[in-house]
Amino acid sequence: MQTYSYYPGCALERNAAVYHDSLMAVAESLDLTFTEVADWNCCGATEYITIDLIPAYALVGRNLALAAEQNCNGRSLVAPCSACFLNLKKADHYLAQSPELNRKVNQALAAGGLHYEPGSVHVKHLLEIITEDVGFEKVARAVKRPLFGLKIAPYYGCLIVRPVFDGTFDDAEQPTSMDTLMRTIGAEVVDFPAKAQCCGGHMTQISEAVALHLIHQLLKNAVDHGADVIAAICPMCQLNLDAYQDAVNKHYGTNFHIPILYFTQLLGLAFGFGEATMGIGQELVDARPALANIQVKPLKPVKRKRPSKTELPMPPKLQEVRSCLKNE
Amino acid sequence: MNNEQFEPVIIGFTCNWCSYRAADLAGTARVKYPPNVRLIRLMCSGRIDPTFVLQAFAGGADGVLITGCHPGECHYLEQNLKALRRTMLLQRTVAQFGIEPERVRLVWASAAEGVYLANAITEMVEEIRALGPLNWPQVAALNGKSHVLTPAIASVVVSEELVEAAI
Amino acid sequence: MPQERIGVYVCHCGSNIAGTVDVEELTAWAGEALRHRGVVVARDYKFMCSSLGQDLIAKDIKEDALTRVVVAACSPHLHEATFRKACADAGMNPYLCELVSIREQVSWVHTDKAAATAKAKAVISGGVERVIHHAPLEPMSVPINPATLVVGGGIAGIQAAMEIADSGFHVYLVEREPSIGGHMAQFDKTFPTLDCAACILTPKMVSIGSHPHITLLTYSEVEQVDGYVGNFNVTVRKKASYVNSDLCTGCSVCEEKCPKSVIDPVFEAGLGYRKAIYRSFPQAVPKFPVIDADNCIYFDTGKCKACEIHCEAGAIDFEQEDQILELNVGNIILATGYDLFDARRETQYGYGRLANVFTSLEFERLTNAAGPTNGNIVLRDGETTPKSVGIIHCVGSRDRKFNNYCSVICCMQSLKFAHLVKERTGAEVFNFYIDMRTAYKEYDEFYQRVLSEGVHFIRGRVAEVTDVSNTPEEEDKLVIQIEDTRIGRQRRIPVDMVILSAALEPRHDSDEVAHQFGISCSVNGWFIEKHPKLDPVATMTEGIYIAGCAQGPKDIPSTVTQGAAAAARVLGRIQQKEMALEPIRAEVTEALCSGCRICNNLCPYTAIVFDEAKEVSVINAALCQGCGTCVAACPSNAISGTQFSNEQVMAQLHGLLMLNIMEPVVS
Amino acid sequence: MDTSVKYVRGPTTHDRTFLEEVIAQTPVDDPRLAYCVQCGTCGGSCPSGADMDYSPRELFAMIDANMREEVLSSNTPWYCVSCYYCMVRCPQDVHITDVMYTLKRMAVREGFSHESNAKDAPDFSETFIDFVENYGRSFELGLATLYHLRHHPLNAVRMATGMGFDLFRKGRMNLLPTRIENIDQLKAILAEAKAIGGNGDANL
Repeated sequence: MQTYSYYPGCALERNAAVYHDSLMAVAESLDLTFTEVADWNCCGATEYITIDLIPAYALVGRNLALAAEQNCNGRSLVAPCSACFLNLKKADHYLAQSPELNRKVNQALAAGGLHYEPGSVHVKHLLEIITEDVGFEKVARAVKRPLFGLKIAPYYGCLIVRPVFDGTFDDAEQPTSMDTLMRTIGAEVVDFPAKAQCCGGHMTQISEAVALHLIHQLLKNAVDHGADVIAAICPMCQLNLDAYQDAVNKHYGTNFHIPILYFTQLLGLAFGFGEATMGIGQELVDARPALANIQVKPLKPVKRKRPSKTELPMPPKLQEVRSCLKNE
Repeated sequence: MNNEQFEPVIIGFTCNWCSYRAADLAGTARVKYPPNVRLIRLMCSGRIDPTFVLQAFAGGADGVLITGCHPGECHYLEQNLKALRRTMLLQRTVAQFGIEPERVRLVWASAAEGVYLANAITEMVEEIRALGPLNWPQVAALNGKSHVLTPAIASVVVSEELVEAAI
Repeated sequence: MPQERIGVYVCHCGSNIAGTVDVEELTAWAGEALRHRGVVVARDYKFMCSSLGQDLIAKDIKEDALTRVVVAACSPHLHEATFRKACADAGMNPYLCELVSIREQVSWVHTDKAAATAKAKAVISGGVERVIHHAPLEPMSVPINPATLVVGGGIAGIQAAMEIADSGFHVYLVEREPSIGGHMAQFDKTFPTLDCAACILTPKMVSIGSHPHITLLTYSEVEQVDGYVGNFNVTVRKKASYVNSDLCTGCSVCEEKCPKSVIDPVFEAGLGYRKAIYRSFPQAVPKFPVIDADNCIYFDTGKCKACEIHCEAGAIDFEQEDQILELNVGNIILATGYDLFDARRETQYGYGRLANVFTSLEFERLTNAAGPTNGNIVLRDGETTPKSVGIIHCVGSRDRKFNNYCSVICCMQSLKFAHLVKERTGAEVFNFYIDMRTAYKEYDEFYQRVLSEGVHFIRGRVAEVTDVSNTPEEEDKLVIQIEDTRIGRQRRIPVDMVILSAALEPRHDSDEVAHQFGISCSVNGWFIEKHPKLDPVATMTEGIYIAGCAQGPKDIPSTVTQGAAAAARVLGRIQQKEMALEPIRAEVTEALCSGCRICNNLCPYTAIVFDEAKEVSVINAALCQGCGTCVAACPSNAISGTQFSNEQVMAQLHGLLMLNIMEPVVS
Repeated sequence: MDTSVKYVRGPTTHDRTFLEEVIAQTPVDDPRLAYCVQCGTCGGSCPSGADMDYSPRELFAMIDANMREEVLSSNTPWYCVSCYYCMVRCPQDVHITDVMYTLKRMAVREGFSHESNAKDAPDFSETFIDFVENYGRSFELGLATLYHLRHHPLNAVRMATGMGFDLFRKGRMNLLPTRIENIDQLKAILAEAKAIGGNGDANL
């Protein structure tokens, strides 16, 4: 049993409530305990920092201070929303790097009777906890109903893999941890080169044209590669791809109809929870037709066509090299 | 004494192959650092006799900087690791004399790390400045009126513990 | 101790020292405040290292009967030898001269004149105290073994070995791979003249293979290096090739018959195949193949032996074992070359994920007539000729995340690629560059030529190479996304093929190699030369020289130049027949030695042995390198280190702390 | 080990340049803006690069050229989506996203933010933080309604009838914002933070 402090973030209260419900169910199946940080506040998203610097860091600082104070020292703090995750992690990192910023932020916190020592809370994203702390083996053991035949495009977005502070847990351009996770629960993972591209963030509100362009690119890339469903790890990504799919279709004359589910919903289904429990149906693009593709038996692996005589060999993938190095 | 104006004297021991060349490089590259450090060139950090360090303190130095090649890069295979052990024990020993162990500092600097060495010197000068001047009453007591620690007295002070460190 | 007569000489070094240190005050002070310590003369001069400056010292030694000299000038690493020689010429033992640095350690690193002058006083004071304890010494002389070891059989090593062997001295050339030739043998054309690499390289390789003064040790690696300049002892492991070179005729039938084909990650840069028994390439020198035991079916299953069955000469020997060779050489040249940056690390360029992204080395093999496609420039399918090609400069170079330096050759190499693609396929070619660096003879002219051939040059660093398509034109293409910095606009350029001009990196094991040979690597991992401008092929370790890309990225002309330069330095040493070594050694005073043996195990060179009869430790002067660890460790003060004795260090410390000054100096 | 030289302002006789000001107001000691070599990796990587009036690279050159008004009236910072592609790819490790935030703050403070064609963006941020400051949590329905009523009344109608209605129907939108318990503590912290130097100058 591993225990984490839990920072849900505003979106998980309502818009992404299914993310919260499904991750809690999945956590239980994986022997994880998430204790919510009491009276947490908004992380400021990408908005507060554009108006005021010290208050923006103080806003995040209050959350870190509360997490540290509520007897969680040494425990990692898990954030399921990528924007919250980055804000918490970045504030901790920058406070540690800049004594001046740290002094000012702590002076502000002191006005509320709080103090935060940079480095005392280790911030992690939910995906990181499941793939690294729990591990694929344990996930595999929890699977009761593998998602055979379901073609998933794992969508990482930006803030979980970028920016890179003393190394992130996955590649900043072509991450693979969720790919492996989805394969672990029996699903088929489609090639999805756009997997870490931006969903447009708040641009839906500021310049819809820019946002629709980015959302279109993502939907098209997933559909081009034959995905049934896109797995998301961030409420903002889910909302943009789900709620603006209609607008994209109108704007580009396309007919996308691809559901966007949280990866925890897919994990939950594989762990044997019912569709209702996993909040299937809350998404605007209904996932049920796609989920009907789930097979009882694994699909027969597609035989890779024999390389032609003339074909030149490909370099080995970097991961393979890395694992070789580990074995040495 | 007003600490703002206190200018510490720091004796730095350098190895001929790495850190002395790093100091040369800092010069060639015109990197600036405070003039409070005075360097002594040895062939290897492994040459550092604990007595040198104690003598430096006895003679009025406020800090001693020991520098050598990075572990694994010693010109003489691994003598710098002996400097490491000696430094750690020296820090313990001086602490017993009531001297802040921060006054003995070990820095690895390769021949390419002029900037790094200069930064380390600057950092140490600031740290020693913050500590203030060295006050070592024990030596005064041992030596009577002289403020110079003779090697003979030093070796008594140094005790068996440092022999162990030297090995 | 009779009072010494000491001369102190303060150098202005033009304004280098005098600009920050009050040299007049310093000199006057040394003459006054240190008079009681024996200073009888103190002078300052514009350039002490000039012949006039040296004459000044010589004159004083003769006329004032000086017994010690302290020069306050630059680093001893620069001019210690100069001033020692000046003293020796004037009849003084050169080791009675001490050079203290008030340039690198004072004037260049400090700004406040008063503080700098005060520190310079302390530094001189330390030097004066120290020099009192100097002893007259004689340099140790060692004979120079005329044989030389060259490590690395690329063009740098080939050039160096050739120059030395042609002068009539013996060379051992050690190469890790089964053939010499190095990276140059993999290339097709060489810039800017576009002459064929094989045409100019293979004759040299053949000469190496047949040279009477060269022992060629391929498929071999240096395991251990002992000794010192003039007298190195080198242990080399010659890996088992399982082919008896006395019998093998190099007919290559074994290669044809071998049923096991594997990707060749070295010579073919992963783009082609070789057999389990192989020569790196047909013109390999030596001509004998080797069996790669890791991939050989016989070594795996105990069956096959196709090579043995078909070898008419009976040269296959599965029982062969590694051979350990002991070489005695006087000098060593390291020409170990470079590794290519692993382009998979720049994930956004898709190498390893996108089939038609190639590295520069892969492309060299692609264009090489003897390569996997017989020189046809085609896509990864081995058939399709690209209609458009993008060439990306600075991949892994000039990037703080990877290598913070310019790899020197990539711009010219990329221009060469552009020309070859254009010439052979007529494809549309785009070059993407941050800055165009074509600084060398005939290089910019080549750029002009490629410009005239209609190649597109887009200034900017490529953001990404992607297969995410937005438009029908981008379908099934590689899209190069970039800000064209000439117009400040983002562009997406669809192409069929992308070539990454990957950085040159230090060999992955350069740190271990440097350590093995007692030299150092720079922050970036290249071997450090003795002086970046004036001594680029020597190292801080006497007798060890470096050449080619092991010292830093460079093109073929510079590599050859360095190979020849290193050879010239070695030949100079050999001609001297013997050389003087610094007499920096440790000695045991037997009367003081308690026989505790603490020092015995401390010596990294096992130079200290215990004399059972006398019950004292004894130091072998020939093995001692003078690190001084034993001196510091001896609990009875029985070991003294020449030039770094306890007395000398203590005296310098005393001087540095100004404890020798009667009245405190207020600066 | 990083042995590179930190950006240290050399001896100068001139007043603080715009470049130095931007550097000083960006958190962490050295955002490395002075190291930009104009390679364009940022402009090439930017997902909204096509819609910016200047590429980030051009903006950095303009900062160095002291073109204060042009820089602060540019829409470029407001079109930054915080995807951090530029920052992980920049070969000089310039903290580009952070610099964009700094430019936004300066533009707001100096009244330039309504010059650009992204003039609504600051209002979106301000509407957002109004809720955060008063409730401690963000409030999607209120944010969207208020913001769109102010700027795009037509969108507000579309929100209410189309996608917004769908989200509401699915129970994915709150009618009322949640307020944290200790809102007074948060208010005190933010008030103090603003008093300290809400206008930036992390390094001053």
